[in-house]
Amino acid sequence: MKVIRSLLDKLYEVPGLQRYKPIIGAADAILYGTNETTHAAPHVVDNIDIKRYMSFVILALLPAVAASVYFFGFRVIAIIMVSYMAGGAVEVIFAMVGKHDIHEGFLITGLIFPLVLPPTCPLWVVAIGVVFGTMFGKEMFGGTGRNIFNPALVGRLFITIAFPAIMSANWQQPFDYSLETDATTVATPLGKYKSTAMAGEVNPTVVEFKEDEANKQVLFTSAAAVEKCTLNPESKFDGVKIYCVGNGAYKKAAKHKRIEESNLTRLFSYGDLLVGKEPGSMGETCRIVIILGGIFLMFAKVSNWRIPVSYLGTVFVLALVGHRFLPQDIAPPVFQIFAGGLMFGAMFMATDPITSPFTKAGKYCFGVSCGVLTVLIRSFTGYVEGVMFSIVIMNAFTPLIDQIVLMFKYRPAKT
Amino acid sequence: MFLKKYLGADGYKILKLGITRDHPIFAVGLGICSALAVSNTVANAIAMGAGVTFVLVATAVIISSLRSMIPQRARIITYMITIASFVIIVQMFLDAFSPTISEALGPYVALIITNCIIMGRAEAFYVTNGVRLSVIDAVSNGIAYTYTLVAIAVVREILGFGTLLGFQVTPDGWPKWVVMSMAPGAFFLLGVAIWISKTITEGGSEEEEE
Amino acid sequence: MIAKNRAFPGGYRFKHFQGRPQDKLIKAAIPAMVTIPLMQGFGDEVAAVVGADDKVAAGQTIGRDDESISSPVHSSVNGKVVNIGKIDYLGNETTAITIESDGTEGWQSLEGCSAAWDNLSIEQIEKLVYLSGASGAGRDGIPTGFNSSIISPDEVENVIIHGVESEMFAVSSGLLLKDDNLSHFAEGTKILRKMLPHAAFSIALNSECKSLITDVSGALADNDWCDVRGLEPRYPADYDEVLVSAVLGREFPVGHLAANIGVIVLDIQAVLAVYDAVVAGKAVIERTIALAGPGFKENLHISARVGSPVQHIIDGMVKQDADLRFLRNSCLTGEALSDLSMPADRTCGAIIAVVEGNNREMFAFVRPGPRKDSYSRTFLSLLFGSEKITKLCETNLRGEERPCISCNYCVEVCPVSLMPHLLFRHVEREIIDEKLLKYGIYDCIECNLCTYVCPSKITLGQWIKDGKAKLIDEGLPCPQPKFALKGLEEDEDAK
Amino acid sequence: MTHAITIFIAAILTHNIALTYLLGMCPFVSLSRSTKTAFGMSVAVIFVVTLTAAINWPIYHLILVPTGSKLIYYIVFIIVIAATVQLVEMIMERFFPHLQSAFGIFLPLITVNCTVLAVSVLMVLRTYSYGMTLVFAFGSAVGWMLAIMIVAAINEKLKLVGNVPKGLQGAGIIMIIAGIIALAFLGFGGMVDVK
Amino acid sequence: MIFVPVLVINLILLVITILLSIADRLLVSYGECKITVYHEGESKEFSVDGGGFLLSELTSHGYNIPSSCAGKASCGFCKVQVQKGGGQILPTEEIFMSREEKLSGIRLSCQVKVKNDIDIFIPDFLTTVRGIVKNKTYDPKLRWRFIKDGQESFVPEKRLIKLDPRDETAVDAILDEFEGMRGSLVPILQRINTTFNYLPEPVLWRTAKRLHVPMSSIYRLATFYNAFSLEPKGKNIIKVCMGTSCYVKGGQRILDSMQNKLGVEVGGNTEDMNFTLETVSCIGCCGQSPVISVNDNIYGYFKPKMIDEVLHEYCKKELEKSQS
Repeated sequence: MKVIRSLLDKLYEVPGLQRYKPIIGAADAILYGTNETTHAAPHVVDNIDIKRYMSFVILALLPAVAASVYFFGFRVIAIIMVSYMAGGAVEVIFAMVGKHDIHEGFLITGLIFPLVLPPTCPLWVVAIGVVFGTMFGKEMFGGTGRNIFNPALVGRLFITIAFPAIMSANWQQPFDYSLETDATTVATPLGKYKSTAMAGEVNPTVVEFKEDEANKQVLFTSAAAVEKCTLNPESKFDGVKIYCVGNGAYKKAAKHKRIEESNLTRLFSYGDLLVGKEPGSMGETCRIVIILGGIFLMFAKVSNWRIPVSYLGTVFVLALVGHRFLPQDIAPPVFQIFAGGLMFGAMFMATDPITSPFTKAGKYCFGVSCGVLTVLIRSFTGYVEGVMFSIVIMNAFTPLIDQIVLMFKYRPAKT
Repeated sequence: MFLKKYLGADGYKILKLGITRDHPIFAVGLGICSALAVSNTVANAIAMGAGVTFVLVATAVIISSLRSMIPQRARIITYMITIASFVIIVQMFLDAFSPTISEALGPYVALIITNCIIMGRAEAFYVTNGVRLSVIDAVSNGIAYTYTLVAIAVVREILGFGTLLGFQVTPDGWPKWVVMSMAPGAFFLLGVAIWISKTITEGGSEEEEE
Repeated sequence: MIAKNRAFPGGYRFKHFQGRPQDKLIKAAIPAMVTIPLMQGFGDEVAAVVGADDKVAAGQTIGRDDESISSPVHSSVNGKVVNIGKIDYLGNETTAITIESDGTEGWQSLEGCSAAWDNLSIEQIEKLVYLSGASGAGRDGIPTGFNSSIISPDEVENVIIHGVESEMFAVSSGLLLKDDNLSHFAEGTKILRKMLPHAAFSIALNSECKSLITDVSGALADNDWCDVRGLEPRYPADYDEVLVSAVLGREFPVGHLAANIGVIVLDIQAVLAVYDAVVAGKAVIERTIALAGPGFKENLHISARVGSPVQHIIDGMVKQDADLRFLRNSCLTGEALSDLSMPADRTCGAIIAVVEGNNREMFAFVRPGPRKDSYSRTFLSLLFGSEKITKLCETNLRGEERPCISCNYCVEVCPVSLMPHLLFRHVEREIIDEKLLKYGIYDCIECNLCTYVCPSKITLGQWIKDGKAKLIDEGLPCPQPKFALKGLEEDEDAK
Repeated sequence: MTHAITIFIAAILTHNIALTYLLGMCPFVSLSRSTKTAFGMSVAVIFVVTLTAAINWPIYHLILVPTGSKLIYYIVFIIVIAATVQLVEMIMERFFPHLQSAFGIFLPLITVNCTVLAVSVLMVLRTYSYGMTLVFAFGSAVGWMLAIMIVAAINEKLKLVGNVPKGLQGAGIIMIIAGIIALAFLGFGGMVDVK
Repeated sequence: MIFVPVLVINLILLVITILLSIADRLLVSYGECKITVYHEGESKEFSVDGGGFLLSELTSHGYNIPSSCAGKASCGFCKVQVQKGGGQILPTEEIFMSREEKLSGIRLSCQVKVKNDIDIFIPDFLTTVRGIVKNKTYDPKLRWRFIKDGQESFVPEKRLIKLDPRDETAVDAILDEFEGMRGSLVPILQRINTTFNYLPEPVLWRTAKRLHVPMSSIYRLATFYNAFSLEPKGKNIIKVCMGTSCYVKGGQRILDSMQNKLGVEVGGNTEDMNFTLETVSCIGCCGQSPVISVNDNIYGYFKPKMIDEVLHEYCKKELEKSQS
């Protein structure tokens, strides 16, 4: 250890390396911590520092990384490496030009960014995305702590819009080791739901099959819906394709005498969604570890519970109400919460303290607005997933929300 | 250098500064709307640039020659009517010779009227200077505006469509950066362009000081 | 009698720090030389009433000024005045009297003291309290007829006596109220009540020391003017601003003293001093000082003569091999003692020795840290609440200064519900205007807790202090509270 | 009714006049330094845009089309806009002095704001009916307000926390912010469509 | 049929013109308003037609309020204290005001519309302008700040008021020339300025005596116009513009290098009395900023490296003059 120490000390002295001081300093700080002491009162300070603060986010993300490696293979590691290298290069260049320390925030951006990418994403797209995100989302505003938008999401948004063909078409089926099947390209649960719901009836009360309706499709979103539906005993269901959301509806429908097994398809099961056997972005599929990671962060006081709770709550309530009246457009609540990147976004990205409001009321407002926007974009626009859009939009609104909250909080007292 | 001879020292100076340091878009921040909106393809950019340059020059001639006759109170309205008339000419010209470009530019041709460059130059320069200098200034601003537009358009067209002036220039497998042909691409490119140009001019002036 | 806990927002609980003083009291030897500053804590500097080479006895008044608001100071040893001169004391230039001790223990008692204090008139008691110097306790002093506080005794509505050890190192109230002292304390409280007949008394004690609360409320059982309550020992519970609102539910006059709304805040030692003065005629010549922090061989309390050099008090108690920083009274707000020959005056409650953490720690930020205290729950230390695993305490900054990330820790801990990071940002960017006033910069009580918890290592407390100074430069002083204040004219007259 | 709602939502979210059509950029850059001025300006813009569209529609359809002078509609529009602004300023000053001091001072700046002319021109190009024109004009102006208010608030925050590179300060960083917001607003794509 | 559009457009123009002029008549009239001005310890009242801006009304009634942007709220010079009837401060003014100024009711007179009776206080020119000249520093925020209590305020230095007999005749000659003409103070001062190259104080006292004009009003004029100077001046006067747009575009850098080149501070003269260096708040060429002027010649788009060129030019001229 002393060898490294003396090496570092020597490196500081080398005249040619003065430009690379930020790199040496960063390595030094990570390896050895600081020897600075307090100058004035308080003479003793808390042990928390930004490095540990940020490393806890990474710690909370590690299970998700492990899950994605498990489900999508070692390519995930390559993607993460590319992300760290490309983004790190931008960070280092800006640190060298701006002559400031390398800040720790990049550690998170570099890891979160690959986790929201599709597993089939080409490496050069990863590099473009992370470079754009770090540069335009963060460094141009002055670096960590000074950014307005979540850099990882800015990068992801950019490549989503720039390369729609690459980013939204190819979703890899997670490896299911029990089935021993090869990787296949399929749609995400949200995509499946959207296309099926658009093509046929959703939760009809009466299903009838007429001769002229070839390839009729019906979608049941819950066991209760199957129950409610009067499966007309007179009708034949041979030509009707019946899709079910979740195991409950599937089993209920399968029990029915008049429905043939061959006509019945289960879109996905909630269990698979939770565990991560459904396709999706690399890090967001295994919801159970994400929830655990998120709760861990909240417990550690690194993230605040207000945003995820209000975000998920709003999505749930809106979907509950919306699904009742517009089942064609709005997916059922539990499905909405577990599908797509919502859980990951709510737990790890919306909670970013730098880009979300710092006032309490503002946090609720942020969460609720994110929820509304997510449901809106998922249900009514051409995009299947709305989490990243809604979070970036709300990032933009954050200063305005804070200003308005402060205006009310510090209203001049009436005299 | 023969330019200097033809234009005279002051005219040459105005021409040079208009293109470099007093660049209407970078230095003064005028005319950003159309610089963003029509720089998606090079053809549009050239058409727009030519249109704006034409209107600038024509306005410069009219305003600077009539400058003593324009009543102070009706100044802005006079400029507007003058500019609008020439814009109509540009619109008619485009309609007649290149309907595709005219359609692509859409309402932005009409919006040359409110292009801040023309109004700004009229208010700041043409009312106080003679015809010769005004025309030089108009040309220099028109050139500056056009080359910026074209420069941005080249990047946007190559990245966004893979073409240059309609000819394919990228290999077949080239993935198109769709975002570049949309509004955000324009914002980002112009932002970066402003950054680069400001850094260059500031660096330059610092060198001069030394 | 035991009123229920009232809470204040924010605050932070410092638990089980290494070097917390034990409930053990020793007596320091009489120092060879004492230096007694003529301005100690509350009040103005007093005039010396002895000359050089005068012989003085312990407890003899050596400085007194009846005109301005002040309380007398006494020689704390028997001996001879060797010098009267200016010294640089706690950043101010103060006149101090240096006395050479002859080493004898005894002290001269005040005239008119009586164990049967009930028979003394109020004036006699006030005189004793004033002459003993006990009236100089607290931030506002104890009002007597002798100009010892900015308000007169009749104007006092509430007296708060607190023994909440909210700092990581503070004098233990358990020790101060041990054995006989408990009854002395009760007597002292009654004496104070006699002096301040219109005042309601509140005694706030550490809510975790249940037995102490029962003992004290038992000792004062039949007095309905006094209530004893427990207060959670969250820092900064013993600040006047916090106590007034937490104990009384009254609004504190921002920018003024508690006395301006008729509240007197005292600590336990002050009450004991009142008892000593009235019953035993003993002036404030001794202080119980906690020797806290990991720099001491043994952490205990020491009873030392006022004016003893710090060096003398800590002599032989300090670990030799460590690089230490000595602090006065508090780790969070106290000054570092650069010169150990400076005296410990009668406001000194603790001498803290912390280790200078100027050595690097391998992989500091990834260590689990079972002994690292943190407001965040990112260290294992939160699992070990037991006294056996104590938290480390050293001056290492433990991280580099970084831009604020709005983690809101400072907002959560702020005991007066400010947004320190918001104020910091305005001051940092030189936006010094009404906005700062609007965001309540003058409400800050400078407890430095925000600086303590900040993960970005921003010295928020200092920035806010600077902001206040800059605001005053800009001509925006603290706005006057909307309610009537007491004692302001006297205060101005004194100036 | 649904059509009106569609136009309104489109004008604010999917076809935002600032973020999609990139119009009104000069005041967008110069006035987005503080939320107070941005608010004053955008309220004035909402008022003027709606009013001028309301005046220009009948002029176009009742005077210019019947007389066959469609060609000169740019000139007519711009004159009408300039005159209206001046008139409004006078009326405001006479009858609503409070409004005048809050929003009226921005009125002279609006004459050369391309949003105003663009809305009138677009209303002609898209052949909206009178009611639709009003909805469209109001929605466009509200969309512009939304955009400038967001950017103004971000700018004020950057004043406190930002550390923008020197060359990028001012117009540059506003372009970047607007770009990212425009990127995010693309998420509304496909929600509603305008012809 | 090409005439139809022309006809239509003329018709529309006509209608709009009529509408506007009617509106002008009907709407923007506030009747007669009384303006009370406190200035130099005196108060004066006059009535004006409402609707105009305070700046123009004051100027037309003989108060010289310095303003270099002519009412566009961009120079921030025309500050007066409105004591009554000015209405709310406008956002356009706020950027020019310090906090104390806002509180004490200072307004930009070019932004205050006269709608009712107005009481205003015009701060004393002698203290403020001279104070600024004395400070010789340029700070957009500070430039019109009132001298606060306790700060050193301007006290005219007691100087020997004595006139050289040679000068006396020169002054008398000028004064004789204008004998009996009203409102001739400015031309007289101009003449004095050209004769002496500055306005020597004894000469001014003499002028005041002869014209029966209070010295303060002479001072006001003398300090208001940039052309006049109370200090001895060099033969060529270099003025570096420090108006907002020039300042932004590097006026300070030019000023600094100019000071280095000439070896004088602002307001100082070179040893050979060839040049005087001054700053000026605006010479009305904001389009060519940064601008300097030497005598009456304006050098736009000025750069520090052009200094040598310009200085040489004038040195040469001086040389030629002295030779011939």
